[in-house]
Amino acid sequence: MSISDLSPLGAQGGSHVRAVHDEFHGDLLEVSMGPHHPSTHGVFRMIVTLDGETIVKLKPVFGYLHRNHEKLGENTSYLGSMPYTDRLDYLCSMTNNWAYAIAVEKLAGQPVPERAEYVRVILAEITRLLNHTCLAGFLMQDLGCSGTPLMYAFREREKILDLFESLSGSRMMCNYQRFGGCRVDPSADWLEGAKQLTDGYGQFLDEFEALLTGNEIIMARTQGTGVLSPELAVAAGVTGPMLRATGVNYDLRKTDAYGVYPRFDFRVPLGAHGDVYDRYMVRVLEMRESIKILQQALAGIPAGPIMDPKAKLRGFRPKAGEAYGRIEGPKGEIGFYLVSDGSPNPYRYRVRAPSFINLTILEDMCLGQTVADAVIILGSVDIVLGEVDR
Amino acid sequence: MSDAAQNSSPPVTITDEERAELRRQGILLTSLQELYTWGCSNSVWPLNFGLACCAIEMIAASMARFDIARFGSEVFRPSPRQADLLIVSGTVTKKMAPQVIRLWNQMPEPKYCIAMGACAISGGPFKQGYNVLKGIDRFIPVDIYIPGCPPRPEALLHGLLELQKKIKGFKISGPNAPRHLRDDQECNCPVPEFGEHDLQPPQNPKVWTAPTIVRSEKA
Amino acid sequence: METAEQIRDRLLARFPGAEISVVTNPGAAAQHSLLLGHAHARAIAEFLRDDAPLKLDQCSNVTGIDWPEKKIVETTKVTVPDPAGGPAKVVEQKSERVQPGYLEVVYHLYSIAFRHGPVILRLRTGNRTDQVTVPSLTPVWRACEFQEREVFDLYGVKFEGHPDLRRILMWDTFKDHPMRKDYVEPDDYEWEPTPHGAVLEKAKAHYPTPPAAAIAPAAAPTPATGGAKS
Amino acid sequence: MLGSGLIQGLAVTAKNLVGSFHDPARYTNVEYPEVKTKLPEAYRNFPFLVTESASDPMGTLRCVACQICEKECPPQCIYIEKSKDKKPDATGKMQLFPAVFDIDTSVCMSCQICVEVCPFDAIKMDQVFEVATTSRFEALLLNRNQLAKPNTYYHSIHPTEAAEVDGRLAAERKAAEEKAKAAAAAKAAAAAAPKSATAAASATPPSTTPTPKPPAAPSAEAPKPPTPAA
Repeated sequence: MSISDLSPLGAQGGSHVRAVHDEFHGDLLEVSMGPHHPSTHGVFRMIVTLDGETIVKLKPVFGYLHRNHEKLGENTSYLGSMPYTDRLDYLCSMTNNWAYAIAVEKLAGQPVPERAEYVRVILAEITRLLNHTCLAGFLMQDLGCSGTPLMYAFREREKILDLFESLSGSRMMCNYQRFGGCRVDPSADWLEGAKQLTDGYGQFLDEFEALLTGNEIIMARTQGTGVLSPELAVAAGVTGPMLRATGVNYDLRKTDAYGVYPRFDFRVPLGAHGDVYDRYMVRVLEMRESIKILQQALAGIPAGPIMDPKAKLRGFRPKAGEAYGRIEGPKGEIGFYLVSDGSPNPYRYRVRAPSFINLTILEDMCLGQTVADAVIILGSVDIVLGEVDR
Repeated sequence: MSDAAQNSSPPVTITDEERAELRRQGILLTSLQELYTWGCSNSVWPLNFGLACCAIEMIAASMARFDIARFGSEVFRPSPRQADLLIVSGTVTKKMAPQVIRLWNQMPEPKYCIAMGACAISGGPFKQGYNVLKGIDRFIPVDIYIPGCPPRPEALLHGLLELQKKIKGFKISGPNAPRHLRDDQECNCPVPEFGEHDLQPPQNPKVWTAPTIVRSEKA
Repeated sequence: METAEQIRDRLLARFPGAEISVVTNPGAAAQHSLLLGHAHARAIAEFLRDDAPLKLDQCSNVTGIDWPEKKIVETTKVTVPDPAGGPAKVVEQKSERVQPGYLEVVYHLYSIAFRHGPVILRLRTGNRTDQVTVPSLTPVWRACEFQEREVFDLYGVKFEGHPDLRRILMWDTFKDHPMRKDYVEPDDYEWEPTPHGAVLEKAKAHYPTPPAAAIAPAAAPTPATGGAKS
Repeated sequence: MLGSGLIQGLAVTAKNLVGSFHDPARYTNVEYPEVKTKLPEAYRNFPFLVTESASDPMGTLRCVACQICEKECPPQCIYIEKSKDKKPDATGKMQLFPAVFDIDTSVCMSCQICVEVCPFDAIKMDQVFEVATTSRFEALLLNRNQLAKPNTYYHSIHPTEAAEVDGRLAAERKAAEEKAKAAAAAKAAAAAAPKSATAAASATPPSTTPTPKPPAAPSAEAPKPPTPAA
């Protein structure tokens, strides 16, 4: 039996481990991590060339979850693509919905009632809590703290999912936003539940931080690992917490001022070093800011219609034109670029997936690090393969 | 437990079928069979293998609230060599399919496959995509199908219970014995190659043939 | 921020002879774009990135669009003088012309420094078969690297000057460009129990008769008016 | 002090360990097959068809085979064939009904769009999720007999929504009856009035009121589907 029989990639994908001779480094080792690898967050694959334990080359391989989202979007109606957006970044269906809704609303010039804008902000911020909590859990899993942080994170996730489920009917695939509003009006009970969650979340975060933030092992592993410079981050189109961890103050909630975000008082946490620890800390601090936004939004949510009365559900045909709409998703700038030719289906339906573009600089961050660090650097980028490959 | 209690209760009534079974296999073998299937069914170790959205629900099923450990399946093995159960949790793309099949081939018998979620069963909502395999059962035999998009973690647990039920029904000998206890059945599935337009071959005819659709009224 | 027209005028002053035109967007979003010729595309991109008032340092989104050949029927009204000397008649003349197809690459640029945008750039290929090369903007913005690879994979646009132009989503031996409008999927429609539209057409090949006709008569429980089909 | 962070973390895990014995917030386990989580009212899994009566499901399907859901279903998992004849619906109007109504639950993505677009409140979302099965083709393709569930069941799973739907339907029914009554009265009045007045009256009212026909007498001409509730 040869090595290629053992490898899940077999002969086609190159063998799992292979010696490469290089005249400058002596013997290099090429390791194929993924697509089935316990730490690659799904079916991501990296071909890593190692000199001893140090990474000298890293090439990501995509497409193992390429589900033809964009082609399907061009073959279904505008409304029909909404449930598909849930499945892009399947941890944050609400923000995906919102980004798509905002793009279509831009395309069609569709106004949104105030209450719906508030509900959208509330759901987006809860989604941010959900995503960042899970990310912290998965990152710790990658670091080797098997189980405990992830289990605490998922305990909180279940609380959030219960909220989502009682509002939209599904735990993960909410399919909640509509062009010109939201599908159902949250009841007073639901808003009360959201309030309770918000009030209790700070306490959970305190506990979570007590468990992780000051931990010496985590600090030793993550500080100074995977450093990204702000210049490179900007050039490579990196967005979201990744970009802010390098110290660049760029948050679409502030710059684009979409929805009703200008009404809320919140700060944008920035990192200073751009390493894995900063990326973790920026996310934790962002969660604290999200709680602040949630408290303000839940206190100030006005009564009124949840859907624009003129919004059309069926037979929605925006006139010819194009629009690019984007919001600040938990992973970064999620945008939808739509080209309409006046038919019920979009002519071109493009998703600007933040975690895909954030991976552009994965190699730059990993060079010179050890192979074990590549795993946590990847973990700190916060990828979801549904979005990376679409 | 209930079976054992039934067997030990005094008024033992053996049906003709059971009598025939006993005659054929003997008491020893049937007790052994019970022990074997009991052991197999309560220690199904899944492969730590997630594909897409359903994988998150699979992780949720292994976390505190649903706790798959109550069924003896919390040991998610990273290596296929140590796993019994392949939970295909998510969309299998054509680019991924050869790897999934290789993982299946690397698992030792007895092995089981659960197709979790619409995508794994039939391609689901992504069915009409050019890079999506219309169901993993085109290439490997599937024991349990769990529809849903994604199925709730409870639905996965229900699927696991169904699988345990299925394993408990196995015979250790005879023509109804499962695949791994027989010599005449192939355990491995051929791995397709990447072609110019599609996988080559696009399905494994030994495992999968599409029936003709007859739209008769079912009860 | 300057409008697309102002940017064009400034670019034309800076790059005399460059092909730059504004593509207006008739939709509600009114995000107009600049169509660039290949010759100056990279120089213009670099200029936009470093230009003091614009400083478009982030290339947010790169995407391809396929515009296949289209037959356009134009109706023009022509006044024909009546030979009999009466009033001139208005006659509609139909002319058919084939609009050549092309592939288009669209770049959405934003400025992180000044927080404005988008400025949209468009590059077009000559046709959809052999002249499919456009200059790559990856040397200007690193963000284009994977996205241009994706456009190459799914649309077949070749980017000149891209450091690592390989397929990214599909496997390397794959031949087609699946996001093109005329892409034909592999035929795996063996089991389509709920087909309609395009899927029904494709599923038909796998059934001796169309599924609709192969249906066994439904033994419907008879409603009040007698709904049983024969 | 080096190690204080570790000790702090261990204190958290200890708190959770101890807490799990007395604090329900720290012991979240639901012992599934024995104990079931209470599903929220909004929970949805697969669609089902609402029938008015449990004893005659096929005779009282609300579905009129308008095929809107079939067209709107994003993954195209619904297959409908219209009946050749008609039966009276709840308001006594003659309507088509689905001779074949299949849903492929192995494709369904539980998105609820069929429910949203249905103008007749005929298709709703079920909450049964324990549907794991060992066979794919037969077990997962549901036909109309398997899909039909009575309105009482709908009330039991989505009480608030069902009450709202019933209220709306009753109001529609009442409005239809009143309209019919008013139309009948107008007709009678018109018959009593002199002929010239009839001609004048008939010129305007029929455009606003539908064909005046008592609901009890089903007509042979094709009835229009009722306008969807706003």
